[in-house]
Amino acid sequence: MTASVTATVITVRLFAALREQAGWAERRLELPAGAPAPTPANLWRQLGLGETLPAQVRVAVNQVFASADQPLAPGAEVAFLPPISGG
Amino acid sequence: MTASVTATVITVRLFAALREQAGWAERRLELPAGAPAPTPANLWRQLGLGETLPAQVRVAVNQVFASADQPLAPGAEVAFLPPISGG
Amino acid sequence: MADSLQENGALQLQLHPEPFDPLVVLADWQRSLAAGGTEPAAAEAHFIGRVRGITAAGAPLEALELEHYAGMTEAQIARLAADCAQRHGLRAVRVDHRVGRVLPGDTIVLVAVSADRRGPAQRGGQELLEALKHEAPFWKREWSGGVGTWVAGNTAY
Amino acid sequence: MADSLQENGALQLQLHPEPFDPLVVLADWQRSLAAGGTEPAAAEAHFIGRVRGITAAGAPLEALELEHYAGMTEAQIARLAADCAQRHGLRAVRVDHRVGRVLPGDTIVLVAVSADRRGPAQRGGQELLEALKHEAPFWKREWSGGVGTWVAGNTAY
Repeated sequence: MTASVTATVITVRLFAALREQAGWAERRLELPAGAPAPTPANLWRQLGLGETLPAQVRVAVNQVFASADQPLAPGAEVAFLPPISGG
Repeated sequence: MTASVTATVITVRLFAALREQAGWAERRLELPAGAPAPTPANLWRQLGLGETLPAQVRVAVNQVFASADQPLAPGAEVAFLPPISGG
Repeated sequence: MADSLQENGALQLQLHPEPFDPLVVLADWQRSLAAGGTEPAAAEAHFIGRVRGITAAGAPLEALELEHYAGMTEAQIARLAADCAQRHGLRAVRVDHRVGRVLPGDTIVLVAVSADRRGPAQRGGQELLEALKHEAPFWKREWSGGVGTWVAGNTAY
Repeated sequence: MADSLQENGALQLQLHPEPFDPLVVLADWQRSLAAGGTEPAAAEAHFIGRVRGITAAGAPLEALELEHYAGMTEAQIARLAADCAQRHGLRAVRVDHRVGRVLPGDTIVLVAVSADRRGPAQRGGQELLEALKHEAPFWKREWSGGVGTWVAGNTAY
């Protein structure tokens, strides 16, 4: 019966240099029910990570690379990934 | 003092299908001293291996790939190599 | 795709928090493929990458720290391997990658593929390594003189 | 060139009249390079070729017979390896090749190279394998149904 029961919950994760610059690794956002679905690009600004998402930062939604402009479904896990350097 | 002491000795070797077609693997030729130096192409015909050396047969002189038209020095080892199929 | 490759045993993937010996991994992999009862593949290509003793800036490297995105990294490697296997007609793929603190000289990555011909094995292995370097979520931090520096991008091919 | 590569231990070459295990060879090679005291190379590429169970014509293969030109084959491989090492800046090269009667599934060739970067290691190993296939004196005869047939040329890349 409370607002939080039907709130849209989104988990945001940061990695490597982005995590260290922001000072946090994971946030759980509760957005008011009925509000328009946020996009990763919205959240980037909303969380104070910067004005616009830099081109070299990639987005994953539910652990798959995704567009920064796709509306997020409730329960989504969004990750912002700095340039990859593996192998 | 005999002719053979100063004769030009050339060893000819055949491999794989060429060896089997000819029925021999190695011949030691003694060419008269003072005769013009033979080339691998000359020897191919002289040994009855064929009229002209086929394009796909490669020549090695002293175990290094060589031209079929180079004059052979005394003591040379000439090999006729059918198409390579290694690895 | 990723699922089918992993289900039929054609993709083996492991992330290692501790040092691993790539030749031991390869021996296990070959044994497990042979246990499947099929004839050994006519062509097998391997690549081993090791940590250099110097940083990108040329200073002595103490260690490399490798961060990954647990869950996504594995899933993404499986997708990349499945795509590559399909494109090149690979028979089997093995990928091993270090995570955590890795010392100079340690193996950081092993990519092994098998195929019916040498071209697909070599090209497939090469392509999968490039895909891992650019599309699998790993991040390197170089430690030198007690200071850690995140590496932006990869070394030249 | 060939001499200097072999003298400083950067080329190891062996022809095997009996079956060999490529991973055992690789372990020996890595140990011998490590014994030199230098840091392990950042990049290592291997290729293993095995005998197929069917002939070029599609019949079941009993065995492959591999003839070579003792002396020239070794010298020629050393020259090819030295050229390739120089062109790609390879640190070390290892080549193993079977001769004689080789059974389906047996390893026929191993080419391993090390370098400071992945591109040279992969390209160098690939190029050396092609060079061996076309420029090192080996001849294959396929035995099937008791009949031996000389193979003209190589399988498609």
